[in-house]
Amino acid sequence: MSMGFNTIAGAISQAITEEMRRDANVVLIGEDVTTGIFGVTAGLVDEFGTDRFCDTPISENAIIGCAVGAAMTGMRPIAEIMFQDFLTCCMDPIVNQAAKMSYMSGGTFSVPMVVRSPGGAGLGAGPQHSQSLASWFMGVPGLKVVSPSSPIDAKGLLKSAIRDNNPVIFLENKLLYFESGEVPDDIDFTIPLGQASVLREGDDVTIVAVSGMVPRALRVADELGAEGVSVEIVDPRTLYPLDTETILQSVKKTGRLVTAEEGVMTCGVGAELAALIAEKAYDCLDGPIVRVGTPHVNYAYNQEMEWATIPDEQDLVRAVKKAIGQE
Amino acid sequence: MSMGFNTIAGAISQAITEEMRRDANVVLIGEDVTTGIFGVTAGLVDEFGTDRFCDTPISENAIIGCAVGAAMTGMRPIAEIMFQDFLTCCMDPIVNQAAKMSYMSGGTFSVPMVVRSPGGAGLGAGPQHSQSLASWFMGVPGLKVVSPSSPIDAKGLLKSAIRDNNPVIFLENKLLYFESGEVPDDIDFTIPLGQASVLREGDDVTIVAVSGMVPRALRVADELGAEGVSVEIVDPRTLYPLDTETILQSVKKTGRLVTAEEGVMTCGVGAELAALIAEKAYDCLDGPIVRVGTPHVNYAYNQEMEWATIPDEQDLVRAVKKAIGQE
Amino acid sequence: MGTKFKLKQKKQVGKDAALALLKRMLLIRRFEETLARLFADSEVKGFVHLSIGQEACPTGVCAHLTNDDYITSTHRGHGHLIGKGGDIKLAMAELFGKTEGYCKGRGGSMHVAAFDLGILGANGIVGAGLVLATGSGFSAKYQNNDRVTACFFGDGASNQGTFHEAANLASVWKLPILFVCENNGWAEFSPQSSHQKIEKVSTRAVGYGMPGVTVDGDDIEAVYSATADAVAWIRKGNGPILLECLTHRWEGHYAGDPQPYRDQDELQAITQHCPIERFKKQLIERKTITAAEFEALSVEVESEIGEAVEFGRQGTDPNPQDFMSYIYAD
Amino acid sequence: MGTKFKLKQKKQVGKDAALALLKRMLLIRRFEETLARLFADSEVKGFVHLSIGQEACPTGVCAHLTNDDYITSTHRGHGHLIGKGGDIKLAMAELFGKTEGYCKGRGGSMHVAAFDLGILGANGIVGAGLVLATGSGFSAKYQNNDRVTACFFGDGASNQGTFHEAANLASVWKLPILFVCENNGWAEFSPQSSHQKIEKVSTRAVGYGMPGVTVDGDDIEAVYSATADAVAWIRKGNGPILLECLTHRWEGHYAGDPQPYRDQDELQAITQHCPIERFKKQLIERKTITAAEFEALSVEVESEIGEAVEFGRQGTDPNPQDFMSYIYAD
Ligand SMILES: Cc1ncc(C[n+]2csc(CCOP(=O)(O)OP(=O)(O)O)c2C)c(N)n1
Ligand SMILES: Cc1ncc(C[n+]2csc(CCOP(=O)(O)OP(=O)(O)O)c2C)c(N)n1
Ligand SMILES: [Mg+2]
Ligand SMILES: [Mg+2]
Repeated sequence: MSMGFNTIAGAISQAITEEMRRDANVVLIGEDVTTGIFGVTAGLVDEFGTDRFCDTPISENAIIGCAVGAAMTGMRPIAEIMFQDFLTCCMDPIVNQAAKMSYMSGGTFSVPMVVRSPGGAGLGAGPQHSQSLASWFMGVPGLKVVSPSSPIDAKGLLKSAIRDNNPVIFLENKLLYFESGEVPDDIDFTIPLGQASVLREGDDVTIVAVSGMVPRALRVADELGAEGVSVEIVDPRTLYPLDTETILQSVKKTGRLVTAEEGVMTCGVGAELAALIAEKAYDCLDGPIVRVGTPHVNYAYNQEMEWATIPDEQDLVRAVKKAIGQE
Repeated sequence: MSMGFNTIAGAISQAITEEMRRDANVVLIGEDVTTGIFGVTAGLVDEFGTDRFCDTPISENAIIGCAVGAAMTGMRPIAEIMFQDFLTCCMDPIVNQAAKMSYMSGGTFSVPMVVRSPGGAGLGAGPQHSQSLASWFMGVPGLKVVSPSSPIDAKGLLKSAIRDNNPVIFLENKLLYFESGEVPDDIDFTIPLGQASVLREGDDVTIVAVSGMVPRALRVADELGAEGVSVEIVDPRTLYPLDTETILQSVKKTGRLVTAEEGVMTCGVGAELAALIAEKAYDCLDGPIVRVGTPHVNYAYNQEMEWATIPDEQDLVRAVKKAIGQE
Repeated sequence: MGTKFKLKQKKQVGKDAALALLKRMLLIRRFEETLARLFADSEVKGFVHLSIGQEACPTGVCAHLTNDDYITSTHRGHGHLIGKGGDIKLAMAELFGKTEGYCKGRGGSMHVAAFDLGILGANGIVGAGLVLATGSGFSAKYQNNDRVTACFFGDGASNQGTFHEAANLASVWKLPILFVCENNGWAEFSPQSSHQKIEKVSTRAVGYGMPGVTVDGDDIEAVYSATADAVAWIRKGNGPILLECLTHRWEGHYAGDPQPYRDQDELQAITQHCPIERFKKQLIERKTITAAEFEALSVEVESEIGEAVEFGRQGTDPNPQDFMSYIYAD
Repeated sequence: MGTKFKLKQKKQVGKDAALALLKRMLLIRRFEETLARLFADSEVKGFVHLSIGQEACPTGVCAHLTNDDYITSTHRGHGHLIGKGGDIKLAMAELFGKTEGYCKGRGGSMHVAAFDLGILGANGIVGAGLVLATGSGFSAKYQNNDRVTACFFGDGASNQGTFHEAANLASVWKLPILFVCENNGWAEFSPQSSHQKIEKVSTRAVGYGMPGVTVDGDDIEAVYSATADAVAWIRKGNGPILLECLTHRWEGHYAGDPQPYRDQDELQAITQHCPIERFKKQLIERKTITAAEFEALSVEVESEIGEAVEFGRQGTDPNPQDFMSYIYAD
């Protein structure tokens, strides 16, 4: 497989370009997508034109509603919501329309669409521009939820999401946009939804890390490895459907679980993972399941306070020590 | 304490009446609240007039936004959203405004308001009129979340919610509205937010049951008691802040946990409870934590199919047996 | 800014068209009356919203649509479904919650949808159909076919933010959408005067730079004629139009609603607006049809309804354990 | 339907008022210019949206409000805060993320709020302030005081569903709200023509049975005069008004935005609209003030800004571990 080198932002742009070339029914709509606040899709309009690459008014409800209606009538729209926080402005078309349409119509309609939206704190953008809301969507039957942490995953998963016949919530991370790595050039390269990836093998403890927490977990694994603690890192990549097999296998092997997400922990991704293990692998557990994530608070504008809130390497180390009984 | 007998609907109406008499800043706004689809607040307008008891246009966003703005300027509004499914139409004012206002303003503003909204399936109302969405709100810092299962709790908790200086999401259950029980007449009677109630003591297994699942759990406890399985039932009543003390104590005693909620389980209330125990009482567990709730599906219009989806006594019995290793 | 849209003089329809319109209206009327009984008898469950008295609007509008055109509908969706050519057997089966139903019993009254007929579904969320319509409008425009989307919504729905966002987007993008406001003067238990300070919803069109017109929605020829003009204009690529049809809701908001909030005298007199009686009378006066022809039509409809009820009643119950199906598409 | 609202002839202001307005505009201008530098130097972080060029609107509107009146604001909120009498020291401290700031460093640029001044907060969610305004309007009406809420929003925000819901609710309930659309012709990188098919946002008022007027928003006397009329009308209990102020955004959407999407000639010429220069010139021509008086004012403002920056810079950093505070009120 021929490889290039790209950022996550670049990989997303590549995935969109390739899929738009491949299938004329793929279109992209959203606020200022031709330019892009983060520049992810900047310039693509030059190739695809304003019929397929559409800046919309500030109307999140109509953006998603339009995508749903278009998907029901033969298109494969990608809708962009500029910040995950703004998903609050279009929950109805996502939750009650896109997610339930196939079911409500007894399978006669399907809604092949993708909602792309960046989340995550760390930019001093304050409480309304920093949230990570993955868990809401995980709990909505009918949606798939994807959350990549590397350029190759971003590209492969986005291509699969676009080709999927269901509404897929594709959650990006602002701080990760400019992380770079190898990305296959092959236009047929995809990564199936629903497959976790074991990023690092280890024996003592499993960290299931999501999105922005993945690079942090990898750094911690190095650090702890030096201390003789062998950490296995699993990135679910797709949050729904979750690859429970891979996760169970890992925890059965290590006997210890730390979950790591950037969003608020209450009813979050980590809660779901903990519940999964507490039910299905309870007898393999050798220690408490420890969650790492944002405590039950908002992100401050003040950047030091913001960073004190965002879960980081220190939090991960503390959690691992607790999980392995080295508190 | 002098006691009357009332339904949950009646207890809610009483709580509103008493608090509106007590404090002129309490007002109620919502769609057709003077009549009420479920009749909960029917007739109250006669006492309080249309200045305080306000039917609104169909504009969920404005209803909640209005309540937030009113709460910021000295009122204590109660906003009604007719079905929990319609909360999708006003997530921004709940999540980004009401919940974050105190924090964003460094504590200079507070938002003392209540959002009342009924959830739950079982009326053949189809996928868009049957959801229970508690867990979304549990995960939003700044909100309190209440979910009563009896008339006395409904009254006592709603009164506390109205007097609370924070936005409280008060989740009712359609099928429970006409369950009846004793209700104190004393206008000073309240139940503090954040206190669970142990509805039945037992030694073998704890069921933490929420809202519509409480009566079902109580029936199952009777049934299993006859078989010699001693079930403890805890109703958290307030879902945020959660009374983790009471729940931990119970599970430490019984060593087994079954969670019971009506909503979809993925990232749900049960997930949070399981994570809590798997972290804090891991070493007291004698069996797997088993979740009961709606699987990852929608509620069908067809009522038999709908009831096959809604978690019931059978599901609870199965879960308890699994938790105590009697599968 | 392209051609200006002007409503032409109302035209009288010929015999064939008249009979087709009458039949469609009668089908809706009898379907709903039958449903009211089935609901009262607990044969049909859930929340059921009837279109009795409002038959002219879906009938007159959909008469100008082909199977390739789209509609989006509301909680009060049976009239739209039947107007657009929906099979009343499959509709009835859906209301009985059967596998043969349009949605295999999953959707029921508030969600009936028909892919082949471009019916994007009734909708339990007031105002949701408005934004979905921008999507089918987008598809049609992008694919450069001449399909039109008729987007039905009520006076109450016109206060939802979705109305505003959809109307604005449609006008900016010149989408081929006919926004059809069925103004029956009520949103549940609230009269129009309590929920908006305008008399005509069509007034709002100006805020989107879109033509807006109001017609007597109980006059089938007025609706038919206005839609003919509007759809022709839209198919030419001129963008959306807002057509308001003033009509009357004879029954409660939902089947079983006793309507204590309504003026009883007004309710008594409401049948004077009957779009079917009015049209029938005119047609007979004009000698377009005879009373006997109308009778024959009634009998035909009656028997079709009877068959539909039997079809529905005899349908197959879905296996309750099959609730995982259709949550995800393959 | 009560009195009809009509805009009266624009009036010229006297010396004291003129100096007060000038000073307020200068404060906004220098505050923003200073901020742009502090941002470029990374002393101030986050997303910062500047009001340079748009000073007349918040100044002219808020001149008619007392501390008891309310305003709701937007992401571009510094002008509104200063217009309403906000303390630039506390504002600057907030932008430095300090404990002394209006929000103790938690809110920052997009969330500055001031309880005592009835400033219900800048808002990071476009359109959210519109629905919040109905709430302060409701309070005032219910409490039967004569407080008015000025609700600021942009041309872009006027496409949000919240605009529609708020305008409709306010008009149905006759709430004492002045909806102030600051139409600067841009929503981020999108020109108005691409996001709505109307030229004047005030056109939309008719859809709510509400008066709507448009003024030159870079002419402080026009804004001042129109607001005087509007606020008086609103205080009399006549309900809401939509006032549109046409203005110009000189800078990028946010501090640091290089604006490749904008016509460079237009940008070059944009200072001709300067509300401060225009007003100053007129005042001097009319001999209401002298050039020296203006200079003195500038110096005064310059020094206040300097003090504010020092105050902000020297403020106390909140303890990062104190992030649990203020999430819940007691
Ligand atoms: C988002 C949402 N809010 C409220 C409701 C409850 N509801 C159902 S129908 C209705 C009234 C609709 O009025 P209108 O749009 O005029 O339609 P009509 O019933 O008159 O046909 C309401 C409030 C709903 N289904 N969805
Ligand atoms: C709900 C929501 N959608 C999108 C954005 C991103 N955004 C911030 S400002 C802005 C443009 C606003 O335009 P306008 O209302 O005209 O105000 P202006 O910036 O011109 O002052 C956008 C799209 C947001 N903050 N909130
Ligand atoms: Mg109506
Ligand atoms: Mg603007």
